[in-house]
Amino acid sequence: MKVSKVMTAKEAVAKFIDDGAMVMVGGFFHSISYVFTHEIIRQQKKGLTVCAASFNEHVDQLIGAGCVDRMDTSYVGVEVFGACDCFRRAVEKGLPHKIEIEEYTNFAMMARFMAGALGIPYIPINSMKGSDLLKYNAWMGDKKAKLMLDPFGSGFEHVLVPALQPDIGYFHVQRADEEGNCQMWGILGDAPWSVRACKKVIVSCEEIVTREDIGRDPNRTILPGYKVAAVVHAPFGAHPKHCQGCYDVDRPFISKYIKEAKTVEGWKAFMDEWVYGVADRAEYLKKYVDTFGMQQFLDLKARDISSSSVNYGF
Amino acid sequence: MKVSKVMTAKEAVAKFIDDGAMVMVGGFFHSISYVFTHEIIRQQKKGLTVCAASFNEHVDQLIGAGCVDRMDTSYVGVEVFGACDCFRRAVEKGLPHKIEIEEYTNFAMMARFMAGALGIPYIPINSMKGSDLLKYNAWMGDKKAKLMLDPFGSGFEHVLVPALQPDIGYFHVQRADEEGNCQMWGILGDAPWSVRACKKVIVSCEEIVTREDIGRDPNRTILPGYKVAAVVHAPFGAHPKHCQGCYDVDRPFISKYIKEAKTVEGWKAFMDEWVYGVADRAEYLKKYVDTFGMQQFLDLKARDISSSSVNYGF
Amino acid sequence: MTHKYTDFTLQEMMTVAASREIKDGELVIVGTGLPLLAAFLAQKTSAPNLIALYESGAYDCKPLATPSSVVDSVLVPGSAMAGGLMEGLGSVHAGDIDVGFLGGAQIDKHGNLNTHVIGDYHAPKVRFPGSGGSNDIGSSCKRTIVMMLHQKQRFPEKVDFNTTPGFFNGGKEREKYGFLGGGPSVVISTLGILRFDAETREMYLASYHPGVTVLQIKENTGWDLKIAGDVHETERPDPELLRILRDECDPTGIFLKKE
Amino acid sequence: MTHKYTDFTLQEMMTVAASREIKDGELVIVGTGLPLLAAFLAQKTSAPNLIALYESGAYDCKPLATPSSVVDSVLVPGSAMAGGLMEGLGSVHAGDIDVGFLGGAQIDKHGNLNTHVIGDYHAPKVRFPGSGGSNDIGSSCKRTIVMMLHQKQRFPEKVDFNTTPGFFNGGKEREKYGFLGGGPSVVISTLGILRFDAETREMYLASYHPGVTVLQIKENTGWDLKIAGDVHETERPDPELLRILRDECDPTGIFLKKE
Repeated sequence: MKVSKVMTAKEAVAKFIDDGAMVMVGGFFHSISYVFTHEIIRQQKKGLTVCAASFNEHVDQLIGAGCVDRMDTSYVGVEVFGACDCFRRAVEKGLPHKIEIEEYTNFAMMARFMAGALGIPYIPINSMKGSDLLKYNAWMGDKKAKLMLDPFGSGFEHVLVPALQPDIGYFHVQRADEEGNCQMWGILGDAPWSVRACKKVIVSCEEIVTREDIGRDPNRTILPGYKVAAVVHAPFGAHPKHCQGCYDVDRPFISKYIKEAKTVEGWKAFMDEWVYGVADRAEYLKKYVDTFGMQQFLDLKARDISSSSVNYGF
Repeated sequence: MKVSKVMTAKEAVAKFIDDGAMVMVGGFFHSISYVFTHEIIRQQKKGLTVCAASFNEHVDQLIGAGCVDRMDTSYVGVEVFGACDCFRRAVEKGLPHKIEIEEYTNFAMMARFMAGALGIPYIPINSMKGSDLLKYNAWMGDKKAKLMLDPFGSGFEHVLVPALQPDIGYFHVQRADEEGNCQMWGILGDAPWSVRACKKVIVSCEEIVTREDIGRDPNRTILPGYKVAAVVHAPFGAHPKHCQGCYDVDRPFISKYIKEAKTVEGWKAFMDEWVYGVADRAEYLKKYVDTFGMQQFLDLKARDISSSSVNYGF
Repeated sequence: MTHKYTDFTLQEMMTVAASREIKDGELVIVGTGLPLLAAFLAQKTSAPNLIALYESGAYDCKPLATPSSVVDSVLVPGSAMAGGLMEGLGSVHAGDIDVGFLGGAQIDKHGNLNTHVIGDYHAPKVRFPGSGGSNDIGSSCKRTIVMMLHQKQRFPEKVDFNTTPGFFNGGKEREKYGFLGGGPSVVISTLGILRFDAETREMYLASYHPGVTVLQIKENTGWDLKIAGDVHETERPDPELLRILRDECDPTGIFLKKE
Repeated sequence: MTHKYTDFTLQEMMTVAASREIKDGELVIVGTGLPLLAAFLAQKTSAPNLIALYESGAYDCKPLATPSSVVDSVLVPGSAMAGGLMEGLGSVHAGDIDVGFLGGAQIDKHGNLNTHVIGDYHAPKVRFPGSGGSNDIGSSCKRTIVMMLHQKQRFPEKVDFNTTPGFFNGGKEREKYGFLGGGPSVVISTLGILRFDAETREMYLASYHPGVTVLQIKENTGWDLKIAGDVHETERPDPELLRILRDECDPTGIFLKKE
């Protein structure tokens, strides 16, 4: 056994999320590490640049809490179900303060993460061409993207997007071992590229398993331990988002947030109740059960649809 | 059920491997589709450009048989175990005829496949810089690679390598369904990028399973059916290479080939016996058992080291 | 509750119209909401060999219930492949996908889409989510189907922000960019079906939905909308289609409002 | 067969010397043969926290038997990750890997390696396999350990083909390329251990293996090899190390010839 990286979310955020850091927030509309998101808010981290292929309402909470100065992304919304109103207030009214946004497309963000993960300096793509995404930039200036004529002679221009290597990333998986080997299944979303791109990653997981358990299905490993700085045990750590095989999305709870966040006061009340007012994830879950009842909590739990097994023998 | 793509290797090779085509040969020192390789030789395909990140002795058989005019790769050898002597004879003596070689590194080949798979026109890398790989080129001329100063201002040059989109690819997997959805586990080698880069792929597999079986573990799918033109049922189809969970490498048989291929006559004798002299894979396997005994054949079979199962429930 | 399969909402009309745009055997990248229902409907009726994939990486799904998002866990069991964005959007960027669905806050005369801002980019009146995968889908899918709420401010002559280019200023302008995708082939709005002139690439009205007039559509469009010579009422949904749509595609009414 | 753990072959000497070059906790990309045994030996002795990965995509493996290649199935069960080349070589190209192993047909005075041809590229006397992952490892691993058969024709002043650049013509020439990797740190040959001068980047002899003379090494080197002021005999393998190497790392003698 190598040195254990297991610690609490409080310790991991205190130790690895620095004010002013570029932070990759893993998960694509699912399996978001809400446990870290809420801890970052409670620890009042400041001046963060947050990046992700696409953001849902979790980043709205970070923006409302004043943690975010800059965003590097393609999307901030909740699909057809509503708007991120803290994001809108920040952009439209400068509340709680103005944020800068460097805007790409979803594929462009993924290409940038992939480049970062593989040590490729930039990637030429066909997306973004001719669009107003190329008209505007923020802190990156003319290093946001470059138009270049194909040196291989197709006669067309491509958009070169630069590699992205965030200082730190966080994400949530079904299981990890104490050395940080992370396994994930179901839809993979932005993984593995977004996490592999980060200099270091902190991970929350439904279950901490042994190194031997990891070795029983090594194709499920989405991130090797050497990239991981901290492993946090956090059952239901993605709630109200879903985590394949563990629990379903809690859409009523997300809708409740979206509705209450329509006003600053409503947002504050929600956050006081569910973030600032609880010490950690265990208290949050207890509060959930106290508020909505054990049955509603248990209803979230995934049914059993077990995968088949394969033979790894030699 | 969509239309079945199941056919024999004979049919698949006749239908989808055209003389003069650029053919991607999948597998990285393992899980090579020998069933297609031998069928291509029997059907005396001509003027092929073969590409792969790295090649083992299987390509040596294609070269010796005169199927190959051009190679686009980083490596032709058998690691520490011997040389590919047909390859050497072709390069050193022009036997059976001269071949052209476009040479890259392993990572460069993978980057080119990845680019091909993703519609990225070229990829800038740090490998190959300053090496003699940039001094020489074959049919691609100055489109083999371009040196370009980083437009994002690092001050360094990178090597731009062009996307590779072979006309057709072939590879071997543990299981596929009739629609061509392919599942693989163990070391993935050049997959998925090499196969995803191809315009079309023909696949041989240990087992044809139902579409429902595929759906019981969708994270194992390495290539979606839409890319696949033909599915061929070929148990032991990678022999003498190994296939995780099915059978181990047959190193004595590979050594036998390497030894016999040291002379043109030895090579011809081996090929007459094991390729030209058998009609198909079933005959090949029968011959193997007749020659080496059932016990040696059974000894290749993998022991059972079953994976754990995961829950895909929602 | 009894459903009348001869009455239908405009949402249902749009979904049925969109399903008709998909040919059997096509690869379709599907988003949340009506596009998802349109693809399901097509799969259950006219296009049984359609393959639906999602930008999240789920491919050829057989969901046991209506997915509420493109990453819904229900998409996974039974699907042919569960990958990530690089599998989903990678197939798009490679030009492999036949049809993509798009929508937005604004679409203009030449099919350019805006999902960014109303007003000035730096001081917007309203801020929307941004591109996400829209620009990728619009740039590289062989063709796109756009679904829009038909209101004058949503159909301006020129979008405030061109998130996902259609035909730019019309004519051959799109061609100079070398996109793998051909651009929007149809706009299915709450009022009618609009297509693009093959030469000028200007949007025109092809048909008006039952109960809607051409005048009403012109009044809700921000430029002098051209009308097809053979303009006609949009073909009404077959009652059997409506039944499948309501009872099989969205039985719990996630996307289709129940009366 | 009884092993004497005080006698050893030059292969064994090389393997032990290579294992000494790895620090505990390092990420090491391992190839077939002696490098694989060196990494195993280090892991079992001085570097228990070493993580070995393979360009094929296998990572942190706990093989139940000695793997005969970098894609041996035995590497998979119990490993922490089974990916592909993009996982293995991707980590290399990203600059994440501390140590890589290299070898070749020729190495020259400034550590440039040739795995391509002897003679003219277009009309070679002997053709070798090519780069494979060598150039990638040499370009981007933090440092590399080179293992070579020490013969005059294999140690020319200048390689016939520069497959994997070391320090080019010496001095600061490597630095102008912006590689993430620092180049070769040591050459472990069948005759001795050679390192590179920090200024000139010229290879010099640091130690000679037991039973080998400095003169013998000079005679088997294709240029006027410089000798370290403190040149000495290579530290002999500890008998316990030899036991572990023979009995635990390669018990069936896949790579180490048995007498």
